[in-house]
Amino acid sequence: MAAEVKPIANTLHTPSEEHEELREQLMFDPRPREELNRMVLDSMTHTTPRYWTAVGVLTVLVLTLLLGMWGYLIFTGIGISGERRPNYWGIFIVTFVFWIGISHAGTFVSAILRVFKAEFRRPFTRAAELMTTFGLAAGALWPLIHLGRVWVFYWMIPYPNARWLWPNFRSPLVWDLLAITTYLLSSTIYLFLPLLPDLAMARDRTTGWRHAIYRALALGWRGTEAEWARLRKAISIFAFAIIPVMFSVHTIVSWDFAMGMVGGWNSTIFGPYFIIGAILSGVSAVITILVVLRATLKNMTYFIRPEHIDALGKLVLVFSMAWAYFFFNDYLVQWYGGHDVVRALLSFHASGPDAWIWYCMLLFNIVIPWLTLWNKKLRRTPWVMLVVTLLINVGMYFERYTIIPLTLGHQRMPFDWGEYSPRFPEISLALGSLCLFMLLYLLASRLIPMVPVWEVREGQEAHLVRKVGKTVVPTVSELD
Amino acid sequence: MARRIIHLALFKEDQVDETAEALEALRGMGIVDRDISVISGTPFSEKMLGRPMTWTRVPIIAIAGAVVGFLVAAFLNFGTPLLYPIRVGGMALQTIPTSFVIFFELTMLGLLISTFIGVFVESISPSYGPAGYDPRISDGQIGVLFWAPPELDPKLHETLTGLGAEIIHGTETKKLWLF
Amino acid sequence: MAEQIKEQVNERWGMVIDMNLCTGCNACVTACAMENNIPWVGEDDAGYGRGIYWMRIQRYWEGEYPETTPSYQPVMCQQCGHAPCEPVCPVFATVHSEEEQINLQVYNRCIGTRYCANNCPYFARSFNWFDYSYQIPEPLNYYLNPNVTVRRRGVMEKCTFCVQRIHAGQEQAKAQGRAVRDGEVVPACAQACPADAIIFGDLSDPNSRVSQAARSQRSYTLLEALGTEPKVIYLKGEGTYGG
Amino acid sequence: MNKPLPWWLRPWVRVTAGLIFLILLGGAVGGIYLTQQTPQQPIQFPHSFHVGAGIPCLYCHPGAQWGPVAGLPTTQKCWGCHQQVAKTKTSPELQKLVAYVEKNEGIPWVPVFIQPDFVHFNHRPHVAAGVACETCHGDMTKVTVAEAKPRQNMGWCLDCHSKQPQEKWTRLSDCSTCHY
Repeated sequence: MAAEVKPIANTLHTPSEEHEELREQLMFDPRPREELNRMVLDSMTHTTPRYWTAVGVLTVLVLTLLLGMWGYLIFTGIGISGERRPNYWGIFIVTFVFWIGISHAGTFVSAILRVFKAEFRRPFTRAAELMTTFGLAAGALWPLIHLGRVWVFYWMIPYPNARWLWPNFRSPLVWDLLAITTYLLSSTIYLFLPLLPDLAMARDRTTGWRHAIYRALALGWRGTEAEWARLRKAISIFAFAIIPVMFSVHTIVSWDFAMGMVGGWNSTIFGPYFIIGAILSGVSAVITILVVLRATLKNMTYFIRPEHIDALGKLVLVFSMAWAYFFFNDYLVQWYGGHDVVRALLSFHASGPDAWIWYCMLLFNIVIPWLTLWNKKLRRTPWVMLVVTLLINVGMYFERYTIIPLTLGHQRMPFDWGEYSPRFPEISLALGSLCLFMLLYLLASRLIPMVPVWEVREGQEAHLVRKVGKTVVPTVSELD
Repeated sequence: MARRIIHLALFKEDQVDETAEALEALRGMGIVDRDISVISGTPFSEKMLGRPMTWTRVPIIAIAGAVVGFLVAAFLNFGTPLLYPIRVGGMALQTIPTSFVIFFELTMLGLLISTFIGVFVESISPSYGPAGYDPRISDGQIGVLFWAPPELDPKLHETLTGLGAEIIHGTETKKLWLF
Repeated sequence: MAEQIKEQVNERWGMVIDMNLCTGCNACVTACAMENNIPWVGEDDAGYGRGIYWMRIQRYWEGEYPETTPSYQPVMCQQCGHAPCEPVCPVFATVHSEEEQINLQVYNRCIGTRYCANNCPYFARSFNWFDYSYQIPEPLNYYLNPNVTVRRRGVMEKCTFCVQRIHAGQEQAKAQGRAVRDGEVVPACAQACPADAIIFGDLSDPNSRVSQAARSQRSYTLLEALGTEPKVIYLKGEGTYGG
Repeated sequence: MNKPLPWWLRPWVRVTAGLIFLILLGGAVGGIYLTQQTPQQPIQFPHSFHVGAGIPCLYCHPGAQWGPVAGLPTTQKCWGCHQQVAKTKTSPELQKLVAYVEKNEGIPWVPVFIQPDFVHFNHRPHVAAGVACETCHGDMTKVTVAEAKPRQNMGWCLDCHSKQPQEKWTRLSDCSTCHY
């Protein structure tokens, strides 16, 4: 055994290697709550010139690339994009699906792991939930951006009006509107509820404008038994209810395509295929964010450890496999069905002028994760994970690109086959929404306690190291 | 009713057992559970401290909200085509399969929003337990708030400090929220 | 009362295109553009694939160069009885008319999601990428047909079977207290066709010229397997000119 | 307490914010008010007097009987009566009419009841169905210069259409009846 060769001085803390890992992931080096509070508050108030430069640059980019370009788009027309017959949807919808996909994993990591009582989730649920909210904020812009007449978008909202007209409740786009609204509201609340005790913590330790904000947001939280009981109840309602909502949202996004009569879209597997893809890209984005937070935010090396990234990396590997299965399923069934249009379309994906996108998609979503993520060492190397997860997200972007413009361009009337190439305004808007996401996250990282301190503490207190037989195993005493 | 004084006994983070003992002792002195309130920075369940279960209206409000959401969905799906009979030719205005989507989304929306409303309303509505707060609570300390008649004072002091608590007499209720 | 009975009769307007007669001369396309205020999008945009056509002549080449033969087919909105574009519109901007049994596009209701265009298997829909009406120089705006809305930017448009002409015909007939006669309502394309390849009329009247033509053994509809029930019926050509 | 007030509590900040809000609100209200004004007409035509004198609406707006547009009276139509009216020579308002006649010009009336471009309204079926003019245009015995009635929107059209017999409703609610 490895432990036996080690010098005596270390034996106290290393009974065996495996056990050590477990301790790391569950944070078995508890620190007093006071210190944790100070660390988290420190990370919020600590700003460097580099931070302000980043905020400044991102603000300028958001103002020009996103808002400026959007204003130009509204005043000129959708024509400044590269869309043309037959590709009526392009980067706009690709980016929309991408962001909605990203926003899924926040809830997935937080709610599903909470329901399954996966203890390693504790330090990074907040970071993941924030990603959901901001991903949705960036994503919900796109249905508006892509509208030809955005100034009358409210005609999609059901309300009694002078025109005697209601929206068409059988249109997938109206479902989309309702589903995204539901998801945005509920994920924001889901972010806010577990934040209450942390806001109270921040309220007690700040002055000035911060104090005013936290006091208003903490709703007079004191930590009484009634408050905790209420919070526990609400969080458990949310954790259970938000999972079907999350599934429904991306299913409905997939129905925007699957409900259509377009060859290659009309597929019953699209719902689960999109969900798996969303979770794959979302969990990868969580890893990306955790790696960045760990490297840039003060004191985060204590809360976010390579072991967490390792655990999430395993999830990514599983979802990459599941995605590959669904991808295979979608293509095999459609191809075997033998419909001329669909067959031509599928071979066009793999051999047309934009086939490199299709191959990159397979490379980034299947080959690279499968080659790297099986290895524990690689999974625990933050920069490797950063690269791999970024590539997976690029691959998922390509997946949506394949599904939307590449499929639309090769439909039933050969006279109307056409290619699509994005133009600068679209790319600028897409980059602008990425900047918006980063800017919101950057600002929030200094306003919102990035680590749910009370949850971490609850976990640390709940894990008692017990000896069963010859090994030491951690147990989770049931708190609920 | 004689004017009772609010006491706050602060225990350190790891003194959960002592807190439970202190609560036992207070009950032994004749202070009823209704006059005691425990505040803490980490969630301890009532069972751990041997306290009566608290009860919340949040689930009921949530279910009521879900019902409201369902009814709104029913109105949108089947009510609006009846009230505003615009002919859109050929298309069935009221279809059951597609209505499921609206029913699901709005029921969930109702459920989740009303859960939050429940938490919000219960948070800002006045509570009848002993009020009081100390910023050290959010440092993980456990506070036992209780009303006690003045004659018990010396006895209290002795018992609670014996268990390792720090006692603050007559904690003032600081304004913790907007109003 | 005759007036009362006429209210309940649903006309079912339809079109027959004889591919034996079509020469692919594009007269219909031009007439359509003039009648319906179809904007001129400019050379660059048209070349980019944004030309707005309510109908167009699809041309395919058969054989290897130099032994190639062209085949033509005029395609416009097929006015599907079971239209894929209709249910997907979130705001009821494209609906089925129970009165004329055609698909309508309500320009002022359209918010420009372009979902209908994606879902149209015939690619019969065109989108107003820019505000083209502002590009018409001053005296030239008199060419615009006042009976057809000039579309603004960001809305979808498509062939309407010249619904303004249908309405005018119905109005005239009603003012004179009679039913619409066969051949009284003629859309611009049928009017302009030099070969008389396009026949328009009421399919619900079995004696109308269009009904008789539609009963031909050569008749077929585009992408019939999709079950869209088009109102435009093609008569298969013998290969002389059309396809 | 000598602590300086935080910036958002300082009086000048609040006054400035209030002023900006008031200016924006005033601009919005004023803008909306201006769009609701009846346009200036070349002659202050007294509808009340003419209708009161028993002249039917269709005499001056005859297009309503047979077509979509009701039409506005030409100089000749006005002059046909007014050359025999004594007041034409005295009234300063009618001198404008005389001027148009002498210059042989049409009167540039400003249409008041306008439908947007995408609405194709036809007077004929409405008149044929016996809808009185004042149902939509208001009681003209009470106004001088024609005033547009506000809120004549789609719901207003449909409100009347929906009261028609059931068998007509299919056509009257069809989108293509007005929009094409």
